[in-house]
Parts: sequence; C-alpha cells; structure tokens
Amino acid sequence: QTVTVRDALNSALEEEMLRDDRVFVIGEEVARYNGAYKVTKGLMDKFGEKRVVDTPITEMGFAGLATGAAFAGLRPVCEFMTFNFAMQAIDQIVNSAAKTHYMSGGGVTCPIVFRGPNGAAAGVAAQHSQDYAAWYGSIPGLKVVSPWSAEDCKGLLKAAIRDPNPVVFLENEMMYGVSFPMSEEAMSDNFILPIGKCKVEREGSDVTIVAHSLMVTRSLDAADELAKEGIKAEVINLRSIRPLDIDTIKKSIQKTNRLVIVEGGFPAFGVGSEICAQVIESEAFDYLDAPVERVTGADVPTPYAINLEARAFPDGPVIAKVAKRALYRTN
Amino acid sequence: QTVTVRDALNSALEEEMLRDDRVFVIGEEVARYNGAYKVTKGLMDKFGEKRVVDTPITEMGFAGLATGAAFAGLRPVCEFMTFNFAMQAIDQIVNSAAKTHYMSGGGVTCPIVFRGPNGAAAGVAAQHSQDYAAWYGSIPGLKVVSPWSAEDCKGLLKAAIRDPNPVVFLENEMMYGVSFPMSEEAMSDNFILPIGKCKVEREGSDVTIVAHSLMVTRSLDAADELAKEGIKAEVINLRSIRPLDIDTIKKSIQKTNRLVIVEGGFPAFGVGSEICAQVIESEAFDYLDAPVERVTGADVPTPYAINLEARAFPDGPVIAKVAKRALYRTN
Amino acid sequence: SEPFSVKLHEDSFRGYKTDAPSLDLEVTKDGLLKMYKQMALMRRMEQAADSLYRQKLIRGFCHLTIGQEAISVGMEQALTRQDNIISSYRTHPFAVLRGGTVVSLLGELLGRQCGISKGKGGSMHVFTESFQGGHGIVGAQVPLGAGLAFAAKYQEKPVATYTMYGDGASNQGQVFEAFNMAKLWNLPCVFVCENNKYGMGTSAERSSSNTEYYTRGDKIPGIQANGMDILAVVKAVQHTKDWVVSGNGPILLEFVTYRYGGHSMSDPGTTYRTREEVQRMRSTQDPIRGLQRYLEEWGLASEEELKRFDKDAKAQVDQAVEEAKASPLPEDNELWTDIYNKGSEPSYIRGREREEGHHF
Amino acid sequence: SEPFSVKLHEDSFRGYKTDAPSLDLEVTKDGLLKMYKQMALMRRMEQAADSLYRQKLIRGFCHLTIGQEAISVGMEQALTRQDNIISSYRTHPFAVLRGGTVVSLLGELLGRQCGISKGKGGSMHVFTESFQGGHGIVGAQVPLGAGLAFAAKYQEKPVATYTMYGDGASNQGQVFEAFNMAKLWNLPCVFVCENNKYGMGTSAERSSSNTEYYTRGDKIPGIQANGMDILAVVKAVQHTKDWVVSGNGPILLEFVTYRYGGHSMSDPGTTYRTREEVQRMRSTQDPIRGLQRYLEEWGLASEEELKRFDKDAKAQVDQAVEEAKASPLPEDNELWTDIYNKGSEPSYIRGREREEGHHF
Ligand SMILES: Cc1ncc(C[n+]2csc(CCOP(=O)(O)OP(=O)(O)O)c2C)c(N)n1
Ligand SMILES: Cc1ncc(C[n+]2csc(CCOP(=O)(O)OP(=O)(O)O)c2C)c(N)n1
Ligand SMILES: [Mg+2]
Ligand SMILES: [Mg+2]
Repeated sequence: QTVTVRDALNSALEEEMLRDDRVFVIGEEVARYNGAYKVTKGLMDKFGEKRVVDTPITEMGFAGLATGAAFAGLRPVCEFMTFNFAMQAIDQIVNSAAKTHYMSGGGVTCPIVFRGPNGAAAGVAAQHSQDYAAWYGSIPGLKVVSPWSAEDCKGLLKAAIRDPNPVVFLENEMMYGVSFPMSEEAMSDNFILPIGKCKVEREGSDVTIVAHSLMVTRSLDAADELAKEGIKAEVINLRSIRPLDIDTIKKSIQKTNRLVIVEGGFPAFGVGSEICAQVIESEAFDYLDAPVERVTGADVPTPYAINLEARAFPDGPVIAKVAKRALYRTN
Repeated sequence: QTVTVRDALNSALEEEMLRDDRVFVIGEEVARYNGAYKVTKGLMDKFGEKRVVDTPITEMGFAGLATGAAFAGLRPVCEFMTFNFAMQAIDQIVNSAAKTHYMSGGGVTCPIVFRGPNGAAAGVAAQHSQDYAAWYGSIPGLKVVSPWSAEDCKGLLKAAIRDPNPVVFLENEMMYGVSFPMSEEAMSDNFILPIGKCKVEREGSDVTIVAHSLMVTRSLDAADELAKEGIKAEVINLRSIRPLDIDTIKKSIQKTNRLVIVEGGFPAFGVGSEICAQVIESEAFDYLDAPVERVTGADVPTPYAINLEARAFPDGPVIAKVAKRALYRTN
Repeated sequence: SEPFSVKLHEDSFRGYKTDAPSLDLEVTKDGLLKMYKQMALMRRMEQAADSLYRQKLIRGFCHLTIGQEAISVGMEQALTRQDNIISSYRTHPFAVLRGGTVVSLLGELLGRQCGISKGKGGSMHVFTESFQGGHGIVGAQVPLGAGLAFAAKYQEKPVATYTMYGDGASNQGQVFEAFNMAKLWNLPCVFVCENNKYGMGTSAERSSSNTEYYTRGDKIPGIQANGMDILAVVKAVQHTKDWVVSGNGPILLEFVTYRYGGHSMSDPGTTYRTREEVQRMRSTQDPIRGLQRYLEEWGLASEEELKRFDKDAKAQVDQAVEEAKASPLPEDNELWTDIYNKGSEPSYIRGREREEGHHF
Repeated sequence: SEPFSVKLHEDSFRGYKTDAPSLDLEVTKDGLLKMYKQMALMRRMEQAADSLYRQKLIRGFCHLTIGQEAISVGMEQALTRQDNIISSYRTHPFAVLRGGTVVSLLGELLGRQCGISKGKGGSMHVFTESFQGGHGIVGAQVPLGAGLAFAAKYQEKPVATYTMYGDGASNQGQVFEAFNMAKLWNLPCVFVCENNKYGMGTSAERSSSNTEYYTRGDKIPGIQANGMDILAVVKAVQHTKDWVVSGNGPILLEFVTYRYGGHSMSDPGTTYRTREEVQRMRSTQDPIRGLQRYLEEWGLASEEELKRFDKDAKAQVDQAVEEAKASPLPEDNELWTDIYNKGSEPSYIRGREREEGHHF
C-alpha cells in the first residue's frame, strides 16, 4: 500500500482529532480552503469549524493565541502556510511556547505543534525558501522534527501531537505529493514513532550520509549512483533535529569511517555544523578516516532563475561527488 | 587613555552622524531617555529629534520603517533595546533588509545597522538572555559583528555604519561599563576596523581559544589561570560572525594544534559548531592533536537563580578546564 | 456582613460604542476591609522588594506596582479563580492574590527554592493556576490571553479572561491582531489597558497616536475606568465580566492609573516627568488613601483600625522576607528540570561543555 | 490635448474623518486614451503570463492583477516618478508602468537575463527606481513604505509615498504599527488598501472584523474609492497626494476592486466564491470596459479605434514574449553577485560544498 506524504499527515491529524477532542487545527486557509497545500483536506467537513479554524493573516497573533490555548489545556496544531511566515511569529514560538514551562518552574505546560512546509519549494525565490531547522533546533524547550517519508510523517506527527512539549514540525512542500509504501503497522491508529531517533534508510559500509527531509531523497539518489561504482553508502534519515540522535550516527561512522552530512539550509551554523561538532568532540573522532563533509544549500539568498536555483541546492551528483571525495576517490 | 565600551559606541555614533547627515538613530528610548543603557546619551541634544528618533514599542514596525528609509538612501542605525526584542522584527531584518538587494538584482540597496545588546545580562532570566549570533550569522546578505573591546566597538560600529549592506551589530550589556585602553589611532575620527577579521588578543603557543563578545573576557581569565600552570593560550577575539575569519583561526591551530571555542549562546547549531566544521573540513584537520572543544551556554533556558545562572554560562574555570583537557592535562 | 449600595463618582467611567457602567455598586464592610488590607499588604510587599533590590538581593529587572494596587486587588475582588488573568512583567500582586503567598513571591525575587517559579523565573515570570503570568516580551501576552479566552469558549466554560497590557504595549501590532481575532470569533476576552501614562520614559502621547486606549478596538466596544479608585475598578470588572460571559464578545477596559516609582529599579523615574507630577498623584489619587476616605466617611473603620491593618501588613511582610531569605537556593540539579515535561525529556541535556550535562 | 471637466459617479467615494474628494475631475483626451492603452496592455501582459505559466515556463508563484488594472494605471497617471509606490507580490503592472518594460517584466517571470531583477527575484520581486517592490511577506511592505515616507520627510522632498496592501494583509499587526508611527510623526504616506474582497480563499468578512478598510486607521482619516472606475482612482490619488504633500500627515485610501482570477496560478478561484459572482463583476464592473464607455459616451474614441488599441497591445505583448523568451538564462556566476554591494563582499562565499564557492 502506498500513501503520499500529504495523506499521511492528513491521517495523523484526523486520527489524533478523533482520539482527543482537545486537539484542534488552526491556521490560514486550513478549513474552508482545505489547506494551501491541502494537508488539512476534509478535516473541516469532519470536525467542523470549531476544531478547524481559519485565521486572518496574522502569524504572530494566531501563534500566540494557539500557545495561550495550549497553556489552558488544549492541544493546538498550529499550521503556518510556510515556515517563512512563521518568522513573524518566532518570538511566540521561542519566548512564549518554549520557555514558559521552565520560567514557571514547571507550572505551565504547553502541548502544541507548530507545523507547515519548511525550506525551499521550486521557483519561489528568496523570501519563500528558507530552512529553519537549525534555528529552532537551537532552542531548549522545543522539540524539532523534520520528517521525510509518509511513515515518518504519520508516526512523528502523531507523536508530536501527543507530546506534552511544544514541537516544531518541519514539512517539505516538494515531498507532499510523493508516495511511499506504508506497512500495516504504520497504517494503524496507534502508530507512533519516537521523537529523537534517526532511521537508517539504506545500509552500507563505505560512507555514512546523514540527511533530513527532502535531502534524504537526494542522498538516496546519490547512493544509487555510488552503488554503480561499487560504493556502499549508508543513508541515515535524521527525522529529529532536536533531540539529535548522535548515537546512531556515531555507530554508523564506526562502520564506515566517513561522514557526509546533507541539508537544504544555508551552510553556516547549520545542521551539518552541529553534527560535525558533536562527532568531532566524541570518541567517533578517532574512527574518522577523512574529514567530515557538509553538503548544504549555497550561502546565497535563493535565486529564482532555474539554473541558479539548481546550483543553490544539493542534488544527487554533488552528494555523490563529495562522498567520493571522503573516500579519496576523486579523480 | 581608557574608554568604556559604552562611550566608544557613543563616539562612533556621534562621529558618523557628524560625518554624514543621512545617518540617524531610531529605537525605543534612544532620544529623550538617552538610551535604556545610555549608549545614545547626549545624541538628541546634539542632533535633535529629527536624527535621534524615539519610537513606540513596535519592533517589527520600526525595524521595517528603518529598512524602508535605508532603501530610500538614508543610513539608519536601528537600536533594539535588546536583541531579544528584535526577534519580533526578525522577519524585517532577514526577509526585507538582507534579501532585497539580491531579489532586486542589485537594484535596491539597504545600508542599515541593527544594533543593541545581545546575549544574557545578569539575572534577567530566560526571555531576556538569548544570544542570536548564530541565527543572524547564517543569513546571506547580512554582515554580523560581535565586538568585545572599546576599540572593537568604535572601529566596527563606524565600519558598520559606512557599510552599504545591512549589518547586525551585537553588543553585550555586561560589557557596556567596562573600560579599555584606547590608542591615539583608535581615538581618531577615522578609525575603522575591517568587518570580517579576527584579532589575536593574546598570543600563545599551546592552545587556541576562540571567543566573541563577553566570552573574550572569560577566555582571557582562563588564559591567566592557564599561564599559572605554564600553559600558553592564544586568545582570538572573533569580532565578526559573518564573514567568519577562519584563516586566522587556522593559522593559530597550525601553531597550537588545539582548538577551544567559547561562546555565550546555546550549544546546538552555534558559533562553535560552525567553526568546528570549517576547521575539520579544511587542511587544518591534519594539524589537530586533540578533538576541537566547544564551551558554550548550557542547553537550557536561562534560569534566574544566581547559582543556576552561574552554571548556565562559561566562566574562566570551565574554559581553563576544557583547554587543559585539549592538552590531555586533565588530572 | 450586610451588603449596601454606594454611588461611585460620576467621572468614574466613559464608554465607547457601549454605555458606561452604572454608578451603583453593592459592597460589604468585610469586602471593603479585605481590599484595604490587601492593598496595604501589596504595597508593603513591593516596598520590601524595593529594599531587597537595593540590598542587591534581587537581581536583574524588578518592576513594582506601587500606586497601581487598586487594579490587582479590585480585579481579584470582582473575579473568581476560574477566571483568567494574564499580564506582562509588572505583576507581583496578581501572583500573590491569586494563589501565591508573599513568601513565594519574595522567594522568587530572591531566586530561592520557595519561589513561586522555584527561583527559575524571577520578578518577571510568576504564575499560578488562575494567573497565567508573568511575561517579559511587551505585547506577547495579549495573543496568549486571547488564546486563554479561545480555550474557555472551546471548552464551554463560563469564565472571563482578562488580558492586560500597558499604554506602551498598546502599540504592538499583535495587540491589534488579537483584537481582530477576538472580535471575529466573539471570544470572552476583556482586553485591559493599564494606562499608567508612561512606557519607560515615553509618555502616552509620544507613543500612541490615540491615547484614549478604550477606543482603540475599532469595532470592539470599550470602557474607561478610574484605576485609582478601587470601587470603580470593581464595578468595571463586574460589568465587563458580565459582558463577556453573556456572549457579547470581547470588550476593552482602560484603567487610568499611575506608577509612583521608576519603570524598573534602574530608573529613578524623574527624568521624563516632574517630581511635582508624581507628588500630586500620590497626594490626591492614592488608591489606598482613597479607600481609607470611603471607609472613614461611611463609618466602617477608624483611622486607628486602619493604622493597625497597615502595621499588620508590615509585620506580615517583614516575616515573609525572613522566611524567603531563609529558603535555600535551588538545588543545582534544577538547572535541568522543567525544560521539558517530566517523563518526556530527551535522554541527554548538554551543559557548558561535553562533560557537563544531565542524563534522564 | 485640451483639458475638460467631467463629473464622477456620485458613489465614487466615501470619507472617514475627512470629506470625500469632490466629484469633479479634469481630464484630457490624450490622458484618457493613454490610460486605456495602458490598461489594455497590462491585461494582455497578465494574460500572456497566465499562458506562459500554463506552459510551465514560469515557475513558483505568479499572482495576476486581471480585473484590478484601473488601480496601477490610474495611480501612475496621477503621480510623478518622484513619488513612491511600494506593494506586495501582485504588482506586475507597477513595475512596467514606472520604469520597466513588458519585456523586462516577462523576462523576470521567465527567469532570464533581461528580467527586471536579472531573473533573481521572479514574479513577486520586481523593482524600479520609483516602484520599491515587489515583497513576498504579507504586510511587511507596510512599515517599509512608512520608511520611504519617513525618508522623504527627512530629506524634505515634496513627494507622496503610496504604501499598498490587501484586505487580507490589513490584519497584520505591523500595518497598525506603521499607522501609529505615521500618525505620530505626520509622515507623508498614503496607506492604500486594495480590497479585492478575498485574501486567498478567505473573504474579507472572515478575515477582518471591520471590512471598511478606510476606517481602520483610528485617528488617521480615510477615503474609500471605487477601484473599478479609473477616473475615481485618478481623483482619489490626486486628492490624497495633495493631502500628504500639504503636510496633513498620513491618510488611508481603500480601493474597492476585484480579482477575476484565482489567488495565484494554483488556485482556480472558484471554490470560495461562485462563478456567477466573478461573471457579474466582469460584466458590470470591468475597468477597461468602463473607460471604454466613458470614451464612447464623450465621443473621444470609437469602438474600432479602441479595438485597434487592443490589437496593438496584443501585438506588443506577443513580441515582448518572444523577446523575453529569446533572452538567455542568467550566467551561472550571477549566483554570487548582488548578495552584497559590489566592492563590499566577503572574500569568499561558499557554495553547496567546500569546493564550490566564489572568491571576490
Ligand atoms: C518587545 C519588547 N520591547 C521592549 C521591551 C523593553 N520594555 C520593557 S517594559 C517597557 C515599557 C512598557 O510600557 P507599558 O506597556 O506602558 O507598561 P508599564 O511598564 O508602564 O507597566 C519596555 C520598552 C520588552 N520587554 N519587550
Ligand atoms: C506573512 C505571510 N503570511 C502568509 C502568506 C501567504 N499568502 C500570500 S498572499 C496571501 C493572501 C493575501 O491576501 P490580500 O492581502 O487580500 O492580497 P491579494 O492577494 O488579495 O492581492 C497569503 C495568505 C505570505 N506570503 N506572508
Ligand atoms: Mg505604562
Ligand atoms: Mg485581497
């Protein structure tokens, strides 16, 4: 059975709304329009406008409102049309949602999910293309998830909704339409994936490629290409940005002795930087036979023109090239 | 001659306002109140309320207004009372100020400085203590400066004001009252420091300690302590977060073979992570005799209680301890 | 004690797109005395905070409410514990009146174990079951408050949410965003502007193009009340609670008030306003002395009795100071707890370097 | 040609806290014909964009102004190039009318070298000297526009700044923040709400607790004008420019208009409104047909002449499409330029991995 990422997210929402009537969805165009990207399709028809709430275009306001509702015991799923627009609301996410539990000595609890597409879509230029994984990932009090497959989306969104802490759930617009096989287990109502664990999507012994979100697809492309040259790449789907499952990565390095980290965000102070640092400062340092490599978005505002855009984000060939470099197999 | 950081900033503003009447200061309490932290003291008296503009408490609004004024050819210095409040305005800084030059194919220019205290002050708890160096540092189109000494503040703020690009200028409240000797040259009207260059504040041969802002003080404390044990630490003041002067750091590592990075921000996806990654992926990797070490703020929302707060930020002893570990000199 | 009717001063209220509340208020002797004692206690407590700050026992920011006591005490009088109040950082009395104690409040300011936020939040971040904080980012609490009201409506609870902000905060865009959603969705929310005339050193006229804060909700009606007269506060709160609980949607409530001290402890509070102005407000508008006049006029308490209440308040605060000071600092382990809910923590939280940290 | 006076429709305007503009407008035959031609050209250009999008030659978002042409053309008619206009992402005509060309606009949509932003910005990000964009974050352009007006006042230039936003955008908090500062500081800014009744799929009534957008500036006066009648647009712009340039401070201007198409190319535009509604607007309110009626009524142009103008517009656009298509993609090196101003770049910009990148 195959399911698209979009439908997996939709089922997760529907199942959790059926399970717990404190769960509600709020955001721009989520109800009558069925979601700008149709992730919330049908939910208003099923649950009514009380539980699927269209907002005005006021990100700071509705993110704050949803956070307040979470303080009061509801379980909001707050959709941002994209995470670029959540930048207007980021103070509410960081200062109100993430920090209040601590500041109140545990008195106030904030079970909320902030979700929506993150990173670049195709041809939407600089203001609509940023990847916020590292920013949110740096904030204590948040959990940050960046799923890839339909299974990830289903199991992790359900986990996020049930989590008593604020969770930032970073989807990817280019993945919404992609289909994945789903196991019987993953189709069930009670399929939950643990937040904070990676998944090895492809086993291999020569080089470890760690990626999240869309970049898992690109890394698997690279692995296919590498396989043609007899190189066995292990591809790890990060799934969670915070907590970061460094143990799984280190275990893989002990086997492959090579690490390539792939992400769609800007290079500086990114996901790759942090993984690199954590690997280096651990015993895994001793297992490395080559410098850790980072493949990232280019350090430029996302250009519109198709040829420039193509050079601004990682694809299979560039990942394969860098993986070979880590194996000292460059020409 | 000694000058406080506060006065150095004040002179930089005054000199640039005298030099160029497009320069104006805008922010909360900058004019009649002389600045919440008195950095703008006396400027209103000297330049009038046309050029020193008190705003309502509307960060997103006045940051956007200042950015628009920069589009129109003025040279705003936009003060945030602290960078914690700039989070409400971060969309204007990133999406409007940093990206418009690129999106317009170079047609629109945005010469603006966003400045104010960054990071933790003493006893102000979680919402008022965040360090944004890595966040802004990740954004192409911005330059990001994090000065330490009075000389840094004077020379870099003047450079920032003259720079044709948007510059984020991260001060530190705990440094405002600290005095530094200032050379004749630094006292002059035309003293400019280049954005994007580190300064070696203390030479040493055994271990390289890289830090920015207040953490330079803490690192020098550690270096003093280390010196008592005969360890010669080289302390590098980063000064600029973006661009990052990795060459100076690498050169130092070639001498010391050991690197400790110190910052006041959260550990994950931080300044230390990026420096570590850039070092590792370069030829400097081969010079390292020990894993790169990061000393950072703890991965917790800043606590209020004095004992907890003390354990949340680096001090001399913890830096010294880690430096010794990098030298395999731990007990 | 027996309820009786009193007539409020005719200048107590103004209305915008709605009638002002009537000037009749039902009170009891006990109720009035209780409010007197609470105001006296709050003032003493704030004065103690002031002196602890000067002794450098309180750190960072500390914002006192001296002069504005009628608002917290009057609101508490008119509301139940099921109602919500949320505000910013000038909120010590709310936390004490709505479930906390003077000890737990002062303990928080001192950063001690007994603190109402276990010493983790400090002056700006105090919370109870019925007081939702205690927020440091100006304006951010307003959408949060709209969210509390949203939740009450969602859960069909017949309660009111009082969402408070200052004259300075009133210009934050998210305040208007919250107004708009509250009106669209008919939320049972009272938006309360505590207009104490200044936001730090900026007078209302310099921050706000419209200083009649009760008229700034556009289609939302508003009431202005004299926030220095506790009886006007009580009446305005009764009236607005009734309004929202009856399903009329949101309403604005402006309290015109005054802070005697500086914005925070580092502000002398005299560079942007005259000493005379402060002195005049203190001597003619003080809410405690105002209630005293009512009590004496109505023959409900003698000056001596009231003096005794003042002394009791002082004694209670003095003792609370000692108790709070005796409370130890938080255990070091508290650095790691309450970041995530118990049982849902990541397996490891990193400290300042790779060997510091905490495993769950 | 000779100027003559015409009388606008009596429903053209409404005023809030100010008188509505008079109904007398001075026009010339040349001016009217020019506007007709410009509207015809803009519509053709947008239709070409529509079809290029369907051919998958335009990527990402593309927001068309079909139905709303009277606003851009009328504004351009009434303003000078010294005045500023800033808006959001539905702005193709402004860029062309105020310094660009159809080729450079379509070239941008195609992501080509000849594009007005060198292919780097795409549909949402187009700029000229006198049109300051072209912004993708809903509402963000409003403080930016207030900043343009601030600069004009600072530099003592007698120009007006038109800061535009939609009915959906009107609820963003920063819009109110900009209003407040503009009023406090008396900025020469006209805040223009293009009320086309919907923000994506949300009707004005569902997003805005007050849908009379011209009344939402609180102390700022406002004018509502029929945005489907280009003469009303011209008059409203003359009136408001005069207002702000004369030092009266900011003013709001609401254009009531309608978009015929979907929000962007992925929206059919028919799920949240009826086809009948769209059809009725097209057939009764169309701004081009409206101007045609005036021209014919006043005997200034015959149907055939106007048809010829339409044909000319089509030919001009068809040729522009070809020219734009013939323009090459940007050179790869353009990835690195225009991030920082020339001469002030960092020494190195990193690409996707450590060996990709650019040295300056
Ligand atoms: C977003 C933000 N900007 C600025 C500040 C700094 N600040 C704290 S209180 C304050 C003044 C607020 O005035 P007002 O709303 O009138 O409340 P009052 O202090 O008078 O009770 C300012 C500017 C802040 N905490 N948050
Ligand atoms: C901050 C932000 N939130 C959401 C969006 C997505 N978005 C783009 S246009 C739009 C609708 C805007 O409607 P309106 O202001 O009425 O302008 P119109 O499209 O009708 O011209 C939305 C929600 C965005 N670009 N920016
Ligand atoms: Mg105030
Ligand atoms: Mg609209």
